[in-house]
Amino acid sequence: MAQMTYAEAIRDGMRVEMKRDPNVYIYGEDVGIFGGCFGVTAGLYQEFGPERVIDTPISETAIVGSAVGAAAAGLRPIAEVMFVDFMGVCMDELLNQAAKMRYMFGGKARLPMVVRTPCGAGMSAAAQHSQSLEAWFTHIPGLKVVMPGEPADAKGLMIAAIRDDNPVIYIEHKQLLNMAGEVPEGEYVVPLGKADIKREGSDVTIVAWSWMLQKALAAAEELAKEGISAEVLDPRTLVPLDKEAILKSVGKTGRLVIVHEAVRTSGFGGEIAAIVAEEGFDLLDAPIKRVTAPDTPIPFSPVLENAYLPSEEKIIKAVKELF
Amino acid sequence: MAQMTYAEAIRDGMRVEMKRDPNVYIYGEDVGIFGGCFGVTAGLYQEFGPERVIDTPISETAIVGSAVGAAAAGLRPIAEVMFVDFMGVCMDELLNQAAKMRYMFGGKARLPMVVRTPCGAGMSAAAQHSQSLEAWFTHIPGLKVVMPGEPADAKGLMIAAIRDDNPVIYIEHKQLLNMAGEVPEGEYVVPLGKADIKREGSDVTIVAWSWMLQKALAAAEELAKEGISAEVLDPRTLVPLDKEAILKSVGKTGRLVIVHEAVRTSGFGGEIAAIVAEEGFDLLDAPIKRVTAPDTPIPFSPVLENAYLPSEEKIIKAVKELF
Amino acid sequence: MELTKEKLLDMYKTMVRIRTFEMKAAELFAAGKLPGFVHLYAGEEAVATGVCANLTDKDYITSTHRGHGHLIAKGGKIDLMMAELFGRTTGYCKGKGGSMHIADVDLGILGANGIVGAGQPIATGAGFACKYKKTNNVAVCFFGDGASNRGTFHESLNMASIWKLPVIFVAENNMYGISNYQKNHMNVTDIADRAAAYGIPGVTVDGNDVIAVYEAAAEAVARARKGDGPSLIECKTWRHRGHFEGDPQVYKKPEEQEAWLKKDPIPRLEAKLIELKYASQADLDAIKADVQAEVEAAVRFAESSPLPNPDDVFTDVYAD
Amino acid sequence: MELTKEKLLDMYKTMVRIRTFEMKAAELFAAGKLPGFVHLYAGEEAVATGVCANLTDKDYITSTHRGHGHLIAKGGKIDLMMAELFGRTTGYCKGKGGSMHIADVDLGILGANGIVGAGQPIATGAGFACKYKKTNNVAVCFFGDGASNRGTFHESLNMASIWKLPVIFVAENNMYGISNYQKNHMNVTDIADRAAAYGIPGVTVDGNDVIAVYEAAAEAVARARKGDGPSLIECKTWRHRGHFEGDPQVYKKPEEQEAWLKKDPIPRLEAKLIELKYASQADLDAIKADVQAEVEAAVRFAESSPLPNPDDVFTDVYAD
Ligand SMILES: Cc1ncc(C[n+]2csc(CCOP(=O)(O)OP(=O)(O)O)c2C)c(N)n1
Ligand SMILES: Cc1ncc(C[n+]2csc(CCOP(=O)(O)OP(=O)(O)O)c2C)c(N)n1
Ligand SMILES: [Mg+2]
Ligand SMILES: [Mg+2]
Repeated sequence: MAQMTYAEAIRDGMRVEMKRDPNVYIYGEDVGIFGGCFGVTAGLYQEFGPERVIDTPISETAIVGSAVGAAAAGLRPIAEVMFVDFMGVCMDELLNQAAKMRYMFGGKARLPMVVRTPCGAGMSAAAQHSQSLEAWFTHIPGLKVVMPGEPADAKGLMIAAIRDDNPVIYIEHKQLLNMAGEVPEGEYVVPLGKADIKREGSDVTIVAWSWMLQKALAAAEELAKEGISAEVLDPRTLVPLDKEAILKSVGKTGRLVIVHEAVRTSGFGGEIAAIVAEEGFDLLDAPIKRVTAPDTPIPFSPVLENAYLPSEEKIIKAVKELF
Repeated sequence: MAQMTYAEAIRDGMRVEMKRDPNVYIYGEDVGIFGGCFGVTAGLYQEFGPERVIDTPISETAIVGSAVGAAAAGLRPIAEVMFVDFMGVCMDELLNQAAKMRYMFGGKARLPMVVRTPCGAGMSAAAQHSQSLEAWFTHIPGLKVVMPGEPADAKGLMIAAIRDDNPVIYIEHKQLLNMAGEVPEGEYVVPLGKADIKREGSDVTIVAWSWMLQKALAAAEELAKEGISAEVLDPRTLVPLDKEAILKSVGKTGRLVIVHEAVRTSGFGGEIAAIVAEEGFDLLDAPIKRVTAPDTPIPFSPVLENAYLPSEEKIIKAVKELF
Repeated sequence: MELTKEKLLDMYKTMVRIRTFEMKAAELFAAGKLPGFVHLYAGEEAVATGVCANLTDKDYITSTHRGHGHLIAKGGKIDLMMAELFGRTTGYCKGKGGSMHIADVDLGILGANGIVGAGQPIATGAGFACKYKKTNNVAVCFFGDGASNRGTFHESLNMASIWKLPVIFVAENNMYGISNYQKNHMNVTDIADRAAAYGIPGVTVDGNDVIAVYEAAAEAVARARKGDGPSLIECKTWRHRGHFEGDPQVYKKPEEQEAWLKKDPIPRLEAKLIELKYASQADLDAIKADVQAEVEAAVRFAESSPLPNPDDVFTDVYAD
Repeated sequence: MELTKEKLLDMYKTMVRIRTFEMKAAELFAAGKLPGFVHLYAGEEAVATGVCANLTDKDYITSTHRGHGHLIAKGGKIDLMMAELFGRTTGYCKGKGGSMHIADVDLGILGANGIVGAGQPIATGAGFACKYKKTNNVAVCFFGDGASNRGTFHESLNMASIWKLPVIFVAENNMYGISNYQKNHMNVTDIADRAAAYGIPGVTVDGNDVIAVYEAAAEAVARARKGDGPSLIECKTWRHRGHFEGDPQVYKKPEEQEAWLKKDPIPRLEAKLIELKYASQADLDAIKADVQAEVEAAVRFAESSPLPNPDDVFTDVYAD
């Protein structure tokens, strides 16, 4: 085990696969010498050279669209979109090409491609550089959606994403990039579609992912002091979703709070709530709560951004309302 | 009252407003002489001339992006995107420009614009011409989302959408275009944000919109024969959502089935289920059911498309499972 | 590749195969036998044929909503195509795709496409793969005049040009995007002029002259294989039929239609073949009869193939 | 509009105002006083100034992530701008937008923009509105060399050209999109050459020569007001600072930076003003001192303004 940051863990996952498979390459805006807008690809240009770590023009449509073509022709691209906020620019390529090609062709195409992109608020980057748009991708059958909440998962899920023969949207959180943790060395794989109980508990289940996992864990710590035992479950991948793990946990606790940073309406929390309200209705002792951002764009001023973001306090409050 | 089809009702709504306000104009691909891919704008070019009914190049990004600029500069554009499936092409313009401009500018912009677009399957148009993507738009604070399920609403909501000072996504269903009904003449306005009980009932609430409203009504008719009294509620606009009307109906019936044509995962049904599981938990006597398309792209062959689509039978089956 | 007698007769047969397939599809559609949208390539056969005659099975193409011609020219099997139009399990896509999504990845055909302009970045990516793997193969991207106004065009040509990718962009200028006349949707006469914006060669050819198309493509393909990067070829042509079957074509001037029908690429090649003494009228008639039989057989194959099982909806979403 | 002494001195003051504002922002950012990203316009002042000197309050502009210069040149108030950078309620956007989203719709400023290339269709739409309403106004779209590769560029220039919209597209070619050097992201030397793809005029000017910029813009604006449609003006320039504050600029060659610093547009205009005897060094120093005081006052205004109330998050989402 090595001590690594989340950013280093992502990089290590890419490095392991690039060494193993010459068909894996990275491209995106400023991923080369510059090392990526958040430094995640730093050093890879030097290690793998300009043929495998490639700076693109500002052309997200062509970046993702050409990844589709390259994958269909046998490569395993890792495309970077600098902020998840820019995904609207290449949404057609994800929606109508990457996700559907295999199905439309009657199962006769394979599209092993990863689109890496950072999400999230907390740095006063305002409305166009702080969003959490994972729900959109989960609404597109044919894509897989990965959102690691800590360093080891970041690495293991990256390797799994690269090895997967389907288009995978890999969403990393800006606020987690510098978070350090123990990360297994070498070919460490975390399978897509397996949730992880990050903290065991018996009174309430908190489902949270990405940065919110950390907030949920902090809230659980506080709640423990007040005698409420919260189980914190990280789905880690939203598609495929480990529904059984969620239902099992709710079966144990009888209460469910879902936390996400995305705006409330039509966020992925709604999907989880709906699954449990249908398939786990009899397990529930209380209403299902969602702790989310409000239905507003993301404001710039730190005071406002702070008010906007789900927080430890808001999670604690929601949990307590169930007792 | 006049007898009109849904397509004629949409057109009549646009015509009424174009006569009233010279700043309202229509543009999109083949909306002029051709009358629109589904004939919805037929005759308007002849009536209002080439300056107000304008054929654009195949440039959805510029169509919606320029609608934003034109609206900010004082016009009231009605832009047409030929299929909702193409919205990925102009998603950034909706997500980051249209929806956020007012907020980002501290409330100092007004963007009165309508983006009209047809959705839905049922004509073997396959995976890229049959989708229902409304959930995406509902996940973007700043947009309003309108989905009429019958002719009179189609007209009244169109007039309301044009008069609204916010960007409105107006989604019309291809399978409803030829449906006829009574439609009030002149300036008939259906306010955005008000649900309508399309059929009263006491045993179960079925929430359905767009084409699925018609399927739900047919299912309710059948269910009545079997002694189950279903209330059918059409939210008509998903944003703003008339949450109170839904909770009130569930309060009466104690059971909820949500029907939508979009794929299940992260469809808007999840949002409604989550609201009720949180705010109406105590009203529920049974699990919340969703009847939706499965999580697959839309297949071409009629046999498959038929299996894919939610149907009267599937709704009836879901309702019965609650008793 | 030289244009031998054999090659030219081959190209003729391909063009006839496309035309025959398309007219059969029109007939079947009118008879209510084909579900969904059908966009026909009749009249534009020389473009796909002239270009694809320069390609091998290892080269890639991306096609459009008007894809039958590209598929046939690249070697696609018409029985599997026809079965797909009928929505049968034996079709190229097992009935899941239909006319707008037929593909044959083994033949390098990365699919017809229902999204105008979507093939442009896909072909760019396939060209990238050829260069990355140093295979010496190329990717050809077919698209219309209308598609030349999409952002994908710009981003793709720029990307292909800076990385010198082996991509040939073929603009099929049939003068209309649905009802929108070219002079109303762009302010240049020749789409080829747009190549200069990317520092790549751009040529305009008579798209109804299969030999002219072949030669322009030969040059562009050779250039691409040598590592000299992409080209843009504009082929001026005309669709004989409506945008889709059922289109009343109110927007087309009858005299224009008539003038273009006279420039039909097939009789034109026939005249040439006879002039070159590569074939007699009887030879050509024999080819037509052959092809007609092939197409009829394809229809029989399709019609006698099983429909999908409703449960097939759920398969083929993900690779495992 | 003639370039009178008064006008030229005005332009000088604008350029100094931009520079002073930007250097103050750099200082404040380094001191940890400004949250978020800050992209500075220092070095490129001649572009915004030369162009906007041709506009009235009724004309529109769209700006970019590097927007302060455009806003100031179009008449934006620096105290409201500074308060926005500080995230205060008195800021242009009440603290909701920040550096990347400052706007003043009343002055025709349709916003800085965090999405590269997004301003291109917005300006096209504003130009459309001017034409539709027959107001004789124009819309100017500022964007970078990097943004010239986005699909929005292509779609917007095409749309503006077919409809002869009064839009002036101003490419600010500072040779880099973040770390990506222009020759690596496009295969043409002059972005202006891309105008030919739309059948509109394209010119390249020295973007550090405010008079050259002014004259090119004057011609394009006159053309647009006359109803003759859009133009593309490329201004070659250089950003003195990193892409954003904090960028170590590993990708820039020091000698290139040094050479460009010598072409600083402000001393260049000063020399010209003195040569023309429009001003003495003392006059210029007085202007600088004036502006310095303005900027200091703006900082005081900002710093003494109230922070937003947390509940303000919920307002301004919809107009009622
Ligand atoms: C992105 C997108 N916009 C619009 C359409 C609808 N559409 C289908 S074909 C077509 C016209 C295409 O014109 P062109 O590129 O010239 O090809 P042609 O049909 O003439 O072969 C349009 C507008 C689409 N399928 N995709
Ligand atoms: C669609 C989109 N892609 C990428 C970015 C990230 N980004 C912000 S500024 C920038 C570089 C822009 O370069 P250029 O257009 O030359 O403008 P400059 O910064 O040089 O003024 C990039 C890539 C973005 N904001 N939007
Ligand atoms: Mg065409
Ligand atoms: Mg630049």
